[in-house]
Amino acid sequence: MTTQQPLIELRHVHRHFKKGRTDIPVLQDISLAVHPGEILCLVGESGCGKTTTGKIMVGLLAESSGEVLYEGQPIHGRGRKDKSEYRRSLQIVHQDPFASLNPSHTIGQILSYPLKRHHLVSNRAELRRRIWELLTLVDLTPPGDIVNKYPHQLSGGQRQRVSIARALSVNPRLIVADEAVSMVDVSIRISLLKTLQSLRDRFGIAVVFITHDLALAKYFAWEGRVAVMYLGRVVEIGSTPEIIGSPSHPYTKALISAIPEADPILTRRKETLPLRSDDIPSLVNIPAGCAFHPRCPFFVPGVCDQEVPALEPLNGYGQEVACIPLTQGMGLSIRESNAAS
Amino acid sequence: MGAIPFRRTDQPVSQPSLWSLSKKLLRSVYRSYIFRVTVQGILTLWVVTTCTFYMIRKMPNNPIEVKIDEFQTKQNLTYEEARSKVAGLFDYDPDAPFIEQYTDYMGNLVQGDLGRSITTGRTPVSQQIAKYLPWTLFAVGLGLLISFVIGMIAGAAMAYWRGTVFDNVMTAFASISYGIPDFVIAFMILLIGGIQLELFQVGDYIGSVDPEIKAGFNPEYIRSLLQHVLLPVTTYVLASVGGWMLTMKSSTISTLGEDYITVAHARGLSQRRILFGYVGRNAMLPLMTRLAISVGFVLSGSIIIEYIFIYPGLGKYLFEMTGKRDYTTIQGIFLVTSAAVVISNILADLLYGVLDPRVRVGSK
Amino acid sequence: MGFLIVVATIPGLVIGLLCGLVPLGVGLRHQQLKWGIVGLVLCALAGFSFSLIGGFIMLVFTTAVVISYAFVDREDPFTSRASIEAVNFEESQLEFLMRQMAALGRTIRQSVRALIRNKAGFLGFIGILFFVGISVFGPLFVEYDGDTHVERLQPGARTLFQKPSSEFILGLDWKGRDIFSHMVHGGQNLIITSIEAGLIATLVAVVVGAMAAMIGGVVDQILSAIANFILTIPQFPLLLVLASILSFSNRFYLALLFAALSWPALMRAVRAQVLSLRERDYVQAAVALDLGLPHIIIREVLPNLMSYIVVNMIFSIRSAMYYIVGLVFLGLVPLEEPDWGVMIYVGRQQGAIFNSDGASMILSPVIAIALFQLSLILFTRSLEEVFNPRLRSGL
Amino acid sequence: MAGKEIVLSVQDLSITYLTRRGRLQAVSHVSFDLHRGETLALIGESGCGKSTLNFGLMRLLPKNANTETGKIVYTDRAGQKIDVLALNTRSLRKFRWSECAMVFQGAQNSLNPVIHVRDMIYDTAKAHGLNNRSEVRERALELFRKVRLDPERVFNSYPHELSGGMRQRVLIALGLLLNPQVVIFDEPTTALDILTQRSILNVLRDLKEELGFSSIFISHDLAVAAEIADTVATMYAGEIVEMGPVNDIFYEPRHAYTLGLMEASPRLSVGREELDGIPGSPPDLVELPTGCKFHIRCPFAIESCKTTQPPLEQASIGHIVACYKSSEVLERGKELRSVSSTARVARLS
Repeated sequence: MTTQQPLIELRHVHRHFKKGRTDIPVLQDISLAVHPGEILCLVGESGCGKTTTGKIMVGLLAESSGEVLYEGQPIHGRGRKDKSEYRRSLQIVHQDPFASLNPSHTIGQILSYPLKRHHLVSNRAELRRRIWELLTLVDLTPPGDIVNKYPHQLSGGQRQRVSIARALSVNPRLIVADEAVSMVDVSIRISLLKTLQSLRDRFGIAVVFITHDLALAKYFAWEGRVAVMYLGRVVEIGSTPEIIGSPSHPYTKALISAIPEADPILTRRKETLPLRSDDIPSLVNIPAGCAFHPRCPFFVPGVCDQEVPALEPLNGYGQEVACIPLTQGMGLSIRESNAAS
Repeated sequence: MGAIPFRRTDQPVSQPSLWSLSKKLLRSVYRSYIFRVTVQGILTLWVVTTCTFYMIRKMPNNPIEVKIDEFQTKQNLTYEEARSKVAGLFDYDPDAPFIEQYTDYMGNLVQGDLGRSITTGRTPVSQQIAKYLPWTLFAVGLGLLISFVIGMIAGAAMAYWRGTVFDNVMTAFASISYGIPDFVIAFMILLIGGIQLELFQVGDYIGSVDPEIKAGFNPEYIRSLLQHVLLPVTTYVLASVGGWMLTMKSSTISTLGEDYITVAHARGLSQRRILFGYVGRNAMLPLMTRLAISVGFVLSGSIIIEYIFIYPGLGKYLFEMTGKRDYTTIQGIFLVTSAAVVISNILADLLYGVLDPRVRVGSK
Repeated sequence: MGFLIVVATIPGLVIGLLCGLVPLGVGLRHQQLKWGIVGLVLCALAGFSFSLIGGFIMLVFTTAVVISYAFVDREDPFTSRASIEAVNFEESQLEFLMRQMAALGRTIRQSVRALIRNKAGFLGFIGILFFVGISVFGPLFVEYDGDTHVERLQPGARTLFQKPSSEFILGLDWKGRDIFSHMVHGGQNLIITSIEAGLIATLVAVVVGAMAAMIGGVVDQILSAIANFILTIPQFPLLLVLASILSFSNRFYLALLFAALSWPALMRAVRAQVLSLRERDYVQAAVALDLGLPHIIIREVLPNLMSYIVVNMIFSIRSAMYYIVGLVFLGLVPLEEPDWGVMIYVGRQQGAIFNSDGASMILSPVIAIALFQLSLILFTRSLEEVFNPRLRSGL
Repeated sequence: MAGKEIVLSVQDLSITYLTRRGRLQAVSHVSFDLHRGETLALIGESGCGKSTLNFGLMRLLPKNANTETGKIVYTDRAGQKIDVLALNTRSLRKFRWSECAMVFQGAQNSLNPVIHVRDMIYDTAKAHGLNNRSEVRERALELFRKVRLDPERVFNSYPHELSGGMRQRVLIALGLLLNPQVVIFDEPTTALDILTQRSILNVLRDLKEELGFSSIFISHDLAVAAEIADTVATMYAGEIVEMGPVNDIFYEPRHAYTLGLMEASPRLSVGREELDGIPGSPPDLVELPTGCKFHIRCPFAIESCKTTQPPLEQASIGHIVACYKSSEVLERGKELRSVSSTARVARLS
């Protein structure tokens, strides 16, 4: 990858949640870096910690241990002004279009608050001009139809656009899109993603795209990278075509082989990777060693259930994978005896 | 937390030491829900007792002064004469240091002794409470039971037929019942029913029982009992049924909207099974805690209703004793009523755990 | 008291009338004569009732409504479909003010429409207006009448009770005094004290509840523990004992006492609400946008809590009234005539229950209290619709 | 498919809701036939009326819904025709579940949270006259095994003790308990994880082969429909705008909306794709546009689309479509396909 300094970097970040008396490790040893203008997709099933990672990136959640660096500097212990700047550079667009806008303000008000608060506009004319601009940027045209409406008067897709405009208002350098299109209709998803892409192209805003839908990740992040997460850890990371085209980690393989395609012949011919178990272990009780080993068809007894695999480079193209048999050159082979048990 | 291994094992190696065993036992006791809430409850009661102890002794006048006043006005005695007369009557020294009174009282309390009433001839407070409590329990408890049952049924019916004339009428009634204070209803019954329309003789319906009828398990006595409890209970029911109806209605409406009700219809279950097994049961869940808490407040009774109908319940007794400044009795009543609230709160939690399997797992 | 009200409202009326000229003028100018006149009348009424401040608020409101009607066709950059270069975003202070007023006016119109739409709620609103109106304006028209109108006892009677007649429409009380004048003058104290009590209780509950939820940790635990503790003690008995300790020379202390005992229930609810609101996505977005805590509390959390708070405030006004009347009724508060609660107490003492002639002495205040409380309850039904922009617009 | 007998026939079904804003046309003039053993997938976006249609088939609509026109004819195993809309309460109750069952989204609250799974099964059986508990239990355990659940454990659990995927399987097993002829699946894999969705899809395929029931499959996910359906119907604004064999619909779409949906769905194994969303948003069902309901968003729209509604017409065998420009749409689709396949070829080489 580039030698450029990453915009935001997580180093060995752990995060626990307390539920009653039990500690739930939601994230374990996450190391990720996002470079300016880059697209990074976090992919995984529910409960894998992708949303938590996103929230830690934008500083909405604190890490339990580890380090979060913004432009190479730790985010904690910054001065007030500095902190505000760092805060504003990292924005988030939430999943639920119905919960992400305050129902009691009009769209104009929602957009004007951050502009006024951070003195991004010097007078009212400029404020109005900027709101107009923001609404146009996210393809909500004509702006006059939107600005005086309340969120309940907009459709889900329009609300998500307002959320994006709100994030844009403070000139961010990174937007975390947390499942931002998963609750939006199929026909509207693509245009929303295109809006996000055009913003990235125009302003060099990095996008962290969190999704459970690999096909969508593939479409959106073709030029970027994909990180696959499983039970609080990143198991594989690499450029999108590599990950989608030739997945290495057994979990990624399983995911990709399991996804149905919008193409009857293709999807019926697809061979799925048989898993040893259909059940996802709970976060309270994560299996020892590689967390995927109880389900992994390539499980090597004595290796996978002993040591927690670390992310290691697999080839020269920056692809990294956390799988001991792979990184130690043992190769993957389905063992009949295991599959039967 | 498994069972504690008190059983002998064959292998001496694994025999745990007594110390570690008792530590384990302590930990498991500490972690158990019952233990925690019991400790919390006792702590609460102690704070209640201490606070009330301090507060009521801060009341202007003390029982002796009140009695002296009474003698002065009634028997035309001078203050000195009255004072000497009263001093012999009461087993209470208002000049004793506060701390001493407190430690004495608490000492007795720990042994389960609520002390003796100051103004009513040194009868034990517990005996006094035992005398008035049944009346309150009977009247208010009966009222709560009736209003709860009616509220449940009517509320569910309103939700089921919502939007119909029946629902509108019942909702209007429930709003009125909920909106009007109990003493208003009491007066309406007495004044309009008893005096203006002369439907009944007021004197026959207030008080506890007809004093001429001998207490005992005979039909006459029971009839009289019911006759006298009729008005307080009616008042209580009319004043509280609206709240139950409205809560049950909204709970039922939200249950009716649940997917599993639609699925139950799709499964072809009978209307009755859906109504009782699916709608009723689930809609009642949130109300059970409220019921348990209301049960806790039954003991403190309904002072105003009891006062209006001259019903000899605990509430009315508390009011009288407050007037006389009978410290120990006030104290005792507060302790008992607060204890009832604490216990019913615990019961509410446990009950909810039994009724709702989701909570049962969560509390572990 | 009556004198004070007259002193306060006469200048208020004049000011209100003067202020009312503004909406009238605006109305004339924009060919909205009807609304101009309505504005004038409302201003006059408002000035009359609330004196300066109320009149001013009313002035603002009515002007806003008039402007919002006149504003419909105004040129606004945002109604233009031109490209951004072709649009002039400049606007003068006056235009800005007009725009703001128009927005306020629209909100008021929608709220009023929402209020009228819900029949039960509107009925409650009318009821509240009626009782407050009687208590505020009644004394101006009906003089307090503490004189005995019956010289001699009727044969066989021990009291001077008299049934309602054409001369005394609600009859005479035990001393032969006019019940109607007592009713008109006796509500003030009770209503004011209840509202005070409700306000204080709500204020304490909201502040403490929001604090507990926002700060969390030990503060939260301590505040919640105190609330739980107070909830354990049966309220009315405690109030009864406390009321005998503090013999109230001033009704305001009664309000304070009520507030001290009744904040915990609402506090717990507010705490839960704030906790859930705090996790909402839009609050999280405000944190990410670094809008600051004051903004988050005032702009993001409070507006969505408003209807909840106001509804609960009305509930606590209601229960304050119940408790105050209860205490008066039990004779634990120094008697002060004229007062609805005192009428019930004295009426009962003087045997009005057993005297068919005297029923009016108890029934009048009892029915008044019942209707007032019922109005309060019904009114809360509308509030949700008035405060929620979604329901307000009638969808 | 055409040769097989028809199990369920829907003719000209229209359903409206009475709302505060006015009459909401949720389903208008829908007709289709479901053959024995066939899987019909209804695809469309939220609010297109697909769920209403299915509730309407089982007469589970809320009180403010009104079935205005239409006929639902069900043919039972004995060949007897049943008019579902004419059934009285008693026979309707018998009809539900034993003839036509429904599998809801398991992630939602479809199982009563305070009742054991076993009681729900006994309840269902008892409602249809099966009082022999041990027999019912055997049947349920067997079904649980078929949907790859641990039978004994699940049988005695409460719903909240099961994961989303397990709940979905329980619902499937419950749906098949009385061996119905028709099973309606309402988004059965939505909100499930990918691997869980895969195993549910596999289970469904196996079960269908084994038990041979017909099914109506509601989904907004084209990929799932492509995998499981024999026939696909596209719904837009309460109407079926196109219906045909799965390959026809996916490879030769003739309605602009279907084509738009295809173009908006990324495919994983196709390499870099140029996709396009459909502009605008679905119409308000209270104030429906005139003519073809899709014309506002349609790139092919001509004047007549705005004024008159295109009729459903036969385009090829078993393939019907309601679009004036269907041949243009077909051409355009072929063009796009060839572009995307060259892109794929380019990548592979």
